[in-house]
Amino acid sequence: MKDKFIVSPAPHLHDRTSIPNVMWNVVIALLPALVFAVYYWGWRSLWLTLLGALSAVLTEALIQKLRKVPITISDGSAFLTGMLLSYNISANSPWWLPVLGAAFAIAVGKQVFGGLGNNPVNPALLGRAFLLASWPSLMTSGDTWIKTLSRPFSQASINGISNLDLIHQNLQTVAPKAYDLVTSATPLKVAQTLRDSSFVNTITSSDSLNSVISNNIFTSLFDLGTLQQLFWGNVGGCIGEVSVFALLLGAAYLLWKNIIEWRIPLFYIGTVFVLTFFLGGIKGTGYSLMLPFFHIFAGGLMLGAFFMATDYTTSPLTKKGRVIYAIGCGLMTVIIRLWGGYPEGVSYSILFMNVMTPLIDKITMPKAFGRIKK
Amino acid sequence: MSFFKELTKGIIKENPTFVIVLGMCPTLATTTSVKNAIGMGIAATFVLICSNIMISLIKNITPDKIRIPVYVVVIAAFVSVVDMAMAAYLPDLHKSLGLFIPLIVVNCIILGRAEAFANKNNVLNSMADGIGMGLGFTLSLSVVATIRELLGNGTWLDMRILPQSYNPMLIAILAPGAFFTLGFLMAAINMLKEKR
Amino acid sequence: MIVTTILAASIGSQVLIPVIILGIMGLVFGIILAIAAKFFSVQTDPRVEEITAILPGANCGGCGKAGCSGYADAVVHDGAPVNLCAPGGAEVAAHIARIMGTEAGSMQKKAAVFHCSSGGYKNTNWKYTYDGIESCKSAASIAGGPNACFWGCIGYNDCLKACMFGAISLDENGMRVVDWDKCTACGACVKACPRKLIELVPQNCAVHIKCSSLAKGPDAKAVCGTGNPCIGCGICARKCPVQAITVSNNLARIDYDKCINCGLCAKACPTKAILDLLAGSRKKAEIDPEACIGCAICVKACPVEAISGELKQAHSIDKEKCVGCGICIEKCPKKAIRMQD
Amino acid sequence: MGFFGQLFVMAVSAIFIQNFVLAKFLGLCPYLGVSKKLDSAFGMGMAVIFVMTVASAFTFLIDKYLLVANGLEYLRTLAFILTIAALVQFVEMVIQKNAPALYKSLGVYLPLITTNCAVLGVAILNVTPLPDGSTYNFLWATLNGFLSGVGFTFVLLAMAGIRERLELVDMPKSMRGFASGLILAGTMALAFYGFMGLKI
Amino acid sequence: MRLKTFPGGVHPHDYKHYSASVPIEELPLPQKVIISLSQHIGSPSTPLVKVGDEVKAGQKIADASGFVSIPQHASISGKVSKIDIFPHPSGTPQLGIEISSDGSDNWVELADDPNYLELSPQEIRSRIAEAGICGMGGAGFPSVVKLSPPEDKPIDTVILNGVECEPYLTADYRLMLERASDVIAGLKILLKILNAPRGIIGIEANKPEAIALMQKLTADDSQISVAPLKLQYPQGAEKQLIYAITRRKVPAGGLPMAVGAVVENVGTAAAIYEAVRFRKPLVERITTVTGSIVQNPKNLKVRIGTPFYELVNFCGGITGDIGKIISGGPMMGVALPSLDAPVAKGCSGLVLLNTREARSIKERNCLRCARCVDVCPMNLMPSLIAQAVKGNNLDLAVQAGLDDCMKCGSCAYVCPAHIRIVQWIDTGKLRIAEQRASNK
Amino acid sequence: MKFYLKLGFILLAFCVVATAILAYVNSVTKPRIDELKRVAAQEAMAKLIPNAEFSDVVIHLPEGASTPDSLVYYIATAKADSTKILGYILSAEKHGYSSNVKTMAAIDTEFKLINIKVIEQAETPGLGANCSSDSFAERFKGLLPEKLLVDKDGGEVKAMTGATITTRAVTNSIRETIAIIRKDIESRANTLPEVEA
Ligand SMILES: Cc1cc2nc3c(=O)[nH]c(=O)nc-3n(C[C@H](O)[C@@H](O)[C@H](O)COP(=O)(O)O)c2cc1C
Ligand SMILES: Cc1cc2nc3c(=O)[nH]c(=O)nc-3n(C[C@H](O)[C@H](O)[C@H](O)COP(=O)(O)O)c2cc1C
Ligand SMILES: Cc1cc2nc3c(=O)[nH]c(=O)nc-3n(C[C@H](O)[C@H](O)[C@H](O)COP(=O)(O)O)c2cc1C
Ligand SMILES: Cc1cc2nc3c(=O)[nH]c(=O)nc-3n(C[C@H](O)[C@H](O)[C@H](O)CO)c2cc1C
Ligand code: SF4
Ligand code: SF4
Ligand code: SF4
Ligand code: SF4
Ligand code: FES
Repeated sequence: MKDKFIVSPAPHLHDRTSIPNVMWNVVIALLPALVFAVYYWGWRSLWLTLLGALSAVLTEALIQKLRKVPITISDGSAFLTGMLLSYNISANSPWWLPVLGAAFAIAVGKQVFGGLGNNPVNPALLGRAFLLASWPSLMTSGDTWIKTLSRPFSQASINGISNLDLIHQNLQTVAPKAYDLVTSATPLKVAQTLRDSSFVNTITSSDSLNSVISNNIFTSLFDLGTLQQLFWGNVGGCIGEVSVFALLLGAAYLLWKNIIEWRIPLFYIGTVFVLTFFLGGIKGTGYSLMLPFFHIFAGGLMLGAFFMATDYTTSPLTKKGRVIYAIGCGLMTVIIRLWGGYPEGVSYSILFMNVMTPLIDKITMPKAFGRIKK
Repeated sequence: MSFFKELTKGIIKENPTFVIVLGMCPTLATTTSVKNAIGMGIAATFVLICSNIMISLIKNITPDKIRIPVYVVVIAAFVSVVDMAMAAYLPDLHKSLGLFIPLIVVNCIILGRAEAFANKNNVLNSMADGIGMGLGFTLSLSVVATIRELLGNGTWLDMRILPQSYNPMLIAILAPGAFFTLGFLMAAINMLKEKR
Repeated sequence: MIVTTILAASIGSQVLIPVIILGIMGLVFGIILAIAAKFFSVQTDPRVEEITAILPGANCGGCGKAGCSGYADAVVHDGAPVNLCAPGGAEVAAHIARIMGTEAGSMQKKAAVFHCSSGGYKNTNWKYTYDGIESCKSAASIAGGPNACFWGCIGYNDCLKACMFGAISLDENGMRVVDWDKCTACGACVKACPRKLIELVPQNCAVHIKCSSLAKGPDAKAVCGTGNPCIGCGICARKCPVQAITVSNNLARIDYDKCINCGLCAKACPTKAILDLLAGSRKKAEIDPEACIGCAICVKACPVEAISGELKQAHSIDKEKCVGCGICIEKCPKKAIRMQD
Repeated sequence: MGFFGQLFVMAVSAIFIQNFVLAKFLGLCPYLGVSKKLDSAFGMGMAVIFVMTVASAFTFLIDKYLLVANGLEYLRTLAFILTIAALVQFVEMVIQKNAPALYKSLGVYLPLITTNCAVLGVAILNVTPLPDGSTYNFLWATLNGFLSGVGFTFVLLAMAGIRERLELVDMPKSMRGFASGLILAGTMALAFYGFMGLKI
Repeated sequence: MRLKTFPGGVHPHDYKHYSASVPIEELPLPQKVIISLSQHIGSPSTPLVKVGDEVKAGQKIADASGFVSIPQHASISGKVSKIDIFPHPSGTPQLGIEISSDGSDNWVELADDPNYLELSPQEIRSRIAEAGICGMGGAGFPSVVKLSPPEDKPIDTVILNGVECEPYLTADYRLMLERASDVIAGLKILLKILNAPRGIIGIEANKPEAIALMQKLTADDSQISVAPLKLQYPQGAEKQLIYAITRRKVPAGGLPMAVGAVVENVGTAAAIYEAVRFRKPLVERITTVTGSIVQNPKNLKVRIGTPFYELVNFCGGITGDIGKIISGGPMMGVALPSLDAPVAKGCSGLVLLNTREARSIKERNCLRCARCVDVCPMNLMPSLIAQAVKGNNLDLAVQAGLDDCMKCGSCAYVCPAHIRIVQWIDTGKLRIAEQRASNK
Repeated sequence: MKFYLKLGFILLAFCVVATAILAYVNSVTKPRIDELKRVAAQEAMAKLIPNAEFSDVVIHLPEGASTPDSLVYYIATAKADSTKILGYILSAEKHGYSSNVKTMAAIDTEFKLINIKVIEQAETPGLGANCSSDSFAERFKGLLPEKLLVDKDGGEVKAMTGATITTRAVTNSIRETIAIIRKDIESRANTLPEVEA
């Protein structure tokens, strides 16, 4: 018998979860999207993702070394942050973009506050917002998004060409400079362009555009073909937005592993769905189920709802709080998408609700079992 | 030699921006370029000196109940003078500093100094305090502005420093960049203090 | 003067109207504020603010009130004693007393001492491998605490963390020591220590027992590790010229009211469990034969019988015996005794 | 757009798009200084809303009937700050006398407000022509003061919430206090960027 | 049918296979026993014997020292050899009486009173009190106090706690299988003295045989029923059990009787039966000795006061390095520095973990993953309490539920950051108690 | 009473002195400021159409149609020959990305754009704010109102990278304003400004 036993506080049993376990599982869940991204956009997607992750990990190690605290890069959280940051930029970005973004995300978004678990907002999204504010032209302009039409799924398997492609091509005939075959705007950008241009139409007397851009086409953007294309992939967008299918695959894994909880994604996506249905109708495109489906499939909503809004550290602690938070995210996303000057609202919505999280926690602080509600 | 002490303390030991942490609005709003920062600094310094002198002169004849209104009138008068003079002789600067010139009035530094210092000290010391604080303020504005202009525009005082190929980090001259820059400067100062 | 020049220079609506308008505004506001000041005046006790101003503002809670302003309020309104602020010390107490118009009362400057020398964590023998949060209070509350000595320092530095004046540090044995210059006797460490090893003692006390173990001698020695345990042998009590030491439950304790800082006990202790802050620097008393009138008061006063001499003749002090307690100096009516190195 | 429509637009603009603190750089000292505790942030916020509303109303009237009417726009700074200072002091005395409980929670913040840029800022902005060349009338100026105060309070509370949370964790020493407060402010400003360019 | 349960909670792997099927064995008489004077909640008992006295098994050797206290009895016959501070299954050494066995197991006179159900409630209560019975489910609350509710608090439900939700432990399970009729008899006594109309035995679904047996034995009793419960830790906790079975919420800080319920452990019920019928004092109990490194895990009938090493030796010793010794279950039990502590009345088990099972994982920053919040059966915010205690903000800790925590450990069990939440809460409770004491 | 008046008069005294000083300073600076403004406006116009004199025309817009109920534009006549109309100068504004963008544009008698100058904006520095640059103005030179649309909307104005919204605001505001004053100019059919009623 050994003479010194361990004495520790109860409980003496622990379930198998640990921080590295959780984080690397999320990384695994993100891999399908990466596979799709490489398939459509080439190896550059992979390199950029790795660069981002690497930069995040190195930054974390460096700062922890300087702070003389234990280096915890093996827990995967920095890797995950870097990876998610890279998922938020285009596969056509310069190499230094994910590097700087991830470094900023970790340094300013996380380590400044003492590292894992202390950050008030989602580091990856803060990194993205930083990049967006610093190099907006690299982050938003049309030429950034690539789309390769030569892959299956995009056309062959969906029987012909979608309206999204049609609109691209139509726009090309009137405005050849803006769109070309290799690079293309994100679907949401197209929607925004159409939205703003249709205002133009009502004012211009010279109606050269009317044949192309009419409400008719505006609504026809949201057809089944577009949705299929969005679902399988191959539309312009960030690396991580490549395909709804790939993201859902990962999300299912996380839900099955009990790593994320259903409330945030469900209420987030649900809110966007319901609001775009009604508000889209109000905005003159008529009530159609296509519009809400377009909005939940397009852009970063799936990525955001399953992988970023669910970030433990920056979402509320209570179940009720998480519902409020998710609905808030949805509301903000819809507002920015339908009225904003910027076509995508997911990242800003989540950031904004992150900021609100402490207040939400405060007002939803639970009453203990057996305590009477005041 | 208290005059000299009052003069220098504002620059480092009681630096209005980094140590006392007052006057944040102009510090952040007008440091998008070094030029603006210096302009703001000088304007504020002028008001600080004049109002400190004035207030220490009149401190004995102002009843307590209307002390603040009186001080505010004095300060506002000097600010308005600066405002008008700047509009007449430095119109470009006046335009880019915009709303923040009249706001020098409330700028907590000045009232802070009036309440905290000139109200209790003699004319000479008050003047020294005003000069010191003004210099300190101008200095810290310039430091912040230097970083922001350099990163966000690649220039310093409109001179190109970083190569043309530098893709400027716009955030530095935007609102969030202002906060980040000042935040990190402050952290750096804390770190230096800790080391000592 | 300036006014008149300006007025004279350009009497015209250009100056007159604005002057009138602003003048009226000033007049109106002035009068309103004056009236308001009269009508809405509230009797606040200015003393609260005055006292708050002189308090150190550390908000350490040593006074037992909610922060410094809470204490100020309590002094003025609840008649709290004026000398509760330990960090402020006698000076502040006197100041408050002046404001309140009362006597400051005696405020012997105190400081914290540790009655343990073991060094705690890693320097003592541990009963088991402790795996829990690193706080003395937490560790002490399970299984009787991890160190083999049930009374000794655990060493997770709760005291050090509690001290907001940075007065506690580790000595070369890894035991906590207090820097008396920094210590304000706020008592935060005393509250923090689950082993009750810390005591506030008057700063003029120089000799302290560095152990709290109630275990029997051999047991205490066996578990103590690098420290110097008290084994309750009682030698110190016997050496003490003024009977300031009592031994009970295997532990010696010093009565600080009686102790004269002679340090004899520390010299005698076989385990070096007694700390003598004056060791090596103690001075000896010397009688100025010119001034001494031979009253023999000092002879009676000396606790160690170091003074001898005939009545009416200059006395002398046996340097070997003198412990430098200084009692004779206080007692000598002619101020004939001085301390000498 | 009816009254409520306009009100909604103004509210959204004052709270989200053109937030005083995050977009206009006004009122930063209390934003950084009084945001360590939610309770005091709430007190400060209420006091600011009140003063900004009342000051907007007063200064608007003074501007319209005393200054503009006589072509004395150059006296704005002087007249406005005088009004605000007197007003704040007056309110403080009244509250202290008639509502001691309220004074206990709000009173300490009132003097701080005289030195808050946001109040003078809103007074001046109220009388500056809007982008489309029009100016506010009395009602809208007052509402603007109120809503801007609400916007200020909103971000102040959010900030205080975060800082209260951060109180409990171990931040690097050098980041404690204002340094992290400023970083947080930057973070919040970035988070509010999403509202920029919002057209309603 | 959907099984009843309560909100929150966790599902630790139950490890009951080690000993679930092992019938109860009686441990041979030990060389010596240590009867601790603090085996219960309340003031320690006062010794009635001195060193050198000869005592018989079942003889009262210490008396209750107040209302919330119990007497203690010698569990073997022999000589009082020491009255001193001894190791204790709670970890903290306590005063106790050591008896060296004379090997004869000489008992005091026991009676048999087959008509015990006709006794007056008063008489029954005094027999329970005399027998020194305190709760055997872990908390050790003097049973007689629990069974004497004030007039204005009528009890309509008596719940027998046969949940045994702690992993590893099987003592209550074996007891229910092997002494089912004693348990039911005990329940009937409880119903009688409390004048309660119904008695319910709560058993978790992982003990189907116990459920079946109890159901069979109570089938024709209209008062008594069996409530099968969904598997969920900590179902055995009083408030959770009451909620699961009756949907009543015991108010925070209140007692079960506030909602007309009394909860007793099944072992307590059996002991009460023996005490009332045979006037047998509580001197033995069933304890599980288990763990992966115990040679033959067993359910043992042991005399109170038997040192743990005797139990381990009887089970064939150990097969590997001991990492941790746990008195009680692994979720709420106490880790001990040695095997010297004796069995107390509340000791339901002894669990030995090997070094791998006991290895420590460093505490990290809280991720705010909210797992702890989701599982807390008391609906608290454990992570916030822990952080608030750490950050020295006791007010916040209280807001987040410090006072209501029952230390079930569900939160710490799931925490991926391995934060010692329960210990932080414990520390917080200590500090707040000090603070409140000094504020008075 | 005396107490009240005393406080009142002290404050009055300070106000009076301060105001008097300000009034004096104002009297000195005001003319200069006005002059600066006038010159600046003149210079801006002179840059757009050199060697010209400008006279303003006010158009009253139908009530309710838009917020400002009138609009001013300038007719530029050659300095050398005051009967020769060189073009018109108009100012237009519209909300861009984060601010109102105010532009001055010069058109010739065929309504072709001669040049433009963004005179007021607070767009994102480095993005929309680049609209103040001369290179941005280049994009407009020589365009007919029909082509005045951002390329993405099918026109010929090349949008600034990452700042389509700003570009669109400038482009559209100019086109719309031209559309409004066009009627007025056409109705006046090359008559000279003096004739203006
Ligand atoms: C921080 C930030 C600043 C922006 N500033 C401007 C701006 O000043 N002008 C503008 O037109 N768009 C601005 N945008 C909008 C984006 O550049 C983009 O959403 C817009 O659609 C331009 O895309 P484009 O490449 O088609 O022009 C900004 C976006 C962000 C995120
Ligand atoms: C001071 C005190 C008085 C109690 N009084 C009663 C009582 O009158 N009736 C009762 O049923 N339980 C009573 N209890 C026991 C508790 O309800 C509970 O059974 C005990 O604390 C252990 O419960 P646990 O094992 O679920 O933690 C009392 C407990 C304490 C500490
Ligand atoms: C988390 C927790 C788990 C518990 N689990 C059990 C259990 O499984 N079985 C049991 O009999 N008592 C358990 N208890 C104790 C009960 O709360 C309660 O004290 C006991 O059932 C009362 O009966 P007793 O007084 O006869 O022991 C548990 C208590 C807590 C706080
Ligand atoms: C479900 C889940 C989602 C996460 N999402 C993000 C994320 O969006 N951005 C990020 O930087 N880190 C994310 N992380 C990693 C980690 O929580 C993050 O680095 C912390 O916020 C750092 O304190 C996520 C982790 C998990 C478990
Ligand atoms: S050592 Fe103890 S008593 Fe002295 S200042 Fe520090 S905490 Fe207070
Ligand atoms: S608090 Fe007590 S036990 Fe802990 S380190 Fe200090 S002296 Fe030792
Ligand atoms: S907080 Fe307390 S009651 Fe809640 S799960 Fe943790 S230990 Fe159990
Ligand atoms: S389970 Fe642990 S990491 Fe998760 S919120 Fe609770 S304390 Fe924090
Ligand atoms: S400078 Fe604006 S509030 Fe202080």
